[in-house]
Amino acid sequence: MPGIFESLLATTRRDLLLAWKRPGDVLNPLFFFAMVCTLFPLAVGPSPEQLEFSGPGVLWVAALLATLLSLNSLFLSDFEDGSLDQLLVSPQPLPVLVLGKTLAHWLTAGLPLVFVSPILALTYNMPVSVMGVMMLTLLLGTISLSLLGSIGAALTVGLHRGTALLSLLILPLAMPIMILGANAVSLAAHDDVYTTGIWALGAYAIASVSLAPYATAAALRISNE
Amino acid sequence: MDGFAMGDYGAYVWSCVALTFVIVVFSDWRARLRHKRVYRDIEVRLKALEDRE
Amino acid sequence: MWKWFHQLASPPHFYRIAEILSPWLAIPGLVLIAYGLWQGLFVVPMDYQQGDAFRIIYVHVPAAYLSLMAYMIMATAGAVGLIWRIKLAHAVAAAAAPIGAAFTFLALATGSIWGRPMWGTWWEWGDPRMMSELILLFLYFGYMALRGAIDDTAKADKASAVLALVGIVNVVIVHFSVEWWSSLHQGQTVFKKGTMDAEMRIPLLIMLIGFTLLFGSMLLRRIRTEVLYRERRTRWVREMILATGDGT
Amino acid sequence: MLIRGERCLFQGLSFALESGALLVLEGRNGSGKTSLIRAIAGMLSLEQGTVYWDDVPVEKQRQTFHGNLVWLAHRTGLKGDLTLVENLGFERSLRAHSTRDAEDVYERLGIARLKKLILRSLSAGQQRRVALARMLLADVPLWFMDEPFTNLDREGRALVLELVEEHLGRGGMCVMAAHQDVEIDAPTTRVKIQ
Repeated sequence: MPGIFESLLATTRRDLLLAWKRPGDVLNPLFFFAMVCTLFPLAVGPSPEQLEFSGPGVLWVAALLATLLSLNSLFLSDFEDGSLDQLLVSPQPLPVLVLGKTLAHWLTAGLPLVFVSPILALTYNMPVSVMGVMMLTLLLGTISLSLLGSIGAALTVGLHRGTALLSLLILPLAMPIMILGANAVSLAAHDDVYTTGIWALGAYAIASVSLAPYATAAALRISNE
Repeated sequence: MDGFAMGDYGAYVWSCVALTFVIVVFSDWRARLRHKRVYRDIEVRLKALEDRE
Repeated sequence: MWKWFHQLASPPHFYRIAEILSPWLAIPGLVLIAYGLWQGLFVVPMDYQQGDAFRIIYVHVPAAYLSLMAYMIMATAGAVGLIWRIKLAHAVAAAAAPIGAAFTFLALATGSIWGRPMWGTWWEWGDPRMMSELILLFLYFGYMALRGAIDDTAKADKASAVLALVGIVNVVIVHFSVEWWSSLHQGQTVFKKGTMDAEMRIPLLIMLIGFTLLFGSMLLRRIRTEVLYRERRTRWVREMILATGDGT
Repeated sequence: MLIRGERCLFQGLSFALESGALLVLEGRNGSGKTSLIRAIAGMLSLEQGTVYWDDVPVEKQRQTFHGNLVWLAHRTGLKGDLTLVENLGFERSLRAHSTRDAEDVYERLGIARLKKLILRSLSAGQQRRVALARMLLADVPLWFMDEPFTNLDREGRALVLELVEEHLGRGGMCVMAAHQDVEIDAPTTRVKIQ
């Protein structure tokens, strides 16, 4: 029988292939991300100082919302076409398959945000040195967001009011990630010590990689009953 | 009556106490209401079942 | 011991015991609260820094403490229900949520009223405890919304237990991250812990015990309702209701 | 005992399945066949009672148990955006596969020409044949089939019966939920569900 690692990669590969065939699902959250970042200067005015000051926060909030937007579909199509049943009766450990799916989600939803963010940060007058910190926080933060979000997506899969409920469940849980990320960037922008935030985000990411898949797997079994 | 006024802070303190009272009573009232409703629903269903038999 | 526990966990037993126990918690609780309130509001001398406004802590602290305790009970009961499949535990979790949310709201409201004369604003974003409490309130809302969205009770029980457990890990992280965050932005004086005179502390302790007892009684009442609803198709409920006729 | 929502669906059911035998759960639509078959496969938890595999409770050895079964249901569990080969390839990386030649299986099921097409472009009947191919290519003794005849023409139905008969002949087992009569030349247990 195929090993654990092989099944993890196979799950990721399948979801990446699916994303490749439906590029809209990947691009929509990105457009949303850019749109939110556009809305903010329109709402509070184009003053460069103010934008420079609030840039890290706006980018982080936008990234959080964009990730949230993409989470709803994480298990939805699997639930609808019966693939979820197949995963649940698979001889491979469910947390591993879940991790594979979440990895694919991160690669298609989280990682693109990290790469698009410098362009938007540029419009907010962010110095290049700070951009590196921002990308690092987003890199670590989106890993945790994808994993944490997978729990919420698993709990709400198959419910009628799923989308709104998912946000309600995930946002309070995701708040620490945003606090750590956005404030580390702000500190970097003020030439302050920002490493605490980075370490904490890294610890959060490691903890969620090792714990979240179990919670998600349990939630999936419950939701699909 | 100075004890009630508490300097300038009486309004703040007493509104907190009142709020506590209101919330506890409201919560308990809701709980009682729900209990009654659940009880009555079961009763009605059982009575209907009996009549049919 | 184990046998006794098992008997208590059986719904009909619990239903009857809770009915007897509930007033025995409520009455001493209310007496203690009345005494503590009288002590705290009239007898204890005022704080030299905060003046009489500090008297708000006699309702604020018990509310904040119960908001956390209710969450702990909710999550623990959920875990017990998931692991040992004890149905009563899920009823406890379901009953604890609305009370916890009510006390969380109360803690926020009284904290905010305290903040008005102390900080000059109704809401201080920089205070870590108020932020944690606010996020706790959102967690309660999410929990209750998830329960409400799932029609099948057994499924709702299990799903919300998972959520509560994930949430409890998060409550700790929220606390630390918010503390770190507010240390970056601190300008105003935050709710100072300071040392409290025994004179002030004893009425607070009395209030805490009183509120805990009251909370216990409120919880029991809600658990009874949950048990009754969940067991509505069983024989003991049928016999009980047909025997007593009307009334609650 | 299995409680689903408001209703208690089953109580006091008991049955055993031996190598080479068929278990048919019969009942009208909405009688709870699907719930029961899902419970046996370990996707629904039983209020009371246990499912055993090799005399060991299933919940104690979930992965072993699942390594011994395949699941075919109304929803095929195949991805409409992927081709036949991609879909079945994913399945191969999750569980042990049989020594059968994939090409022969496609040929037999009449889907060999459709290999390169994405599933969305196939008819419902053809998609079910792909799901059957997945079943044949998995090397497992226990087949779970929930309403295997839906969306199939007369020829397809005969094919399913033939495949099941063959599988049982080789010492396999099959649990089937169906609302029509199933006649197969093998030891058959029928459980009627009201």
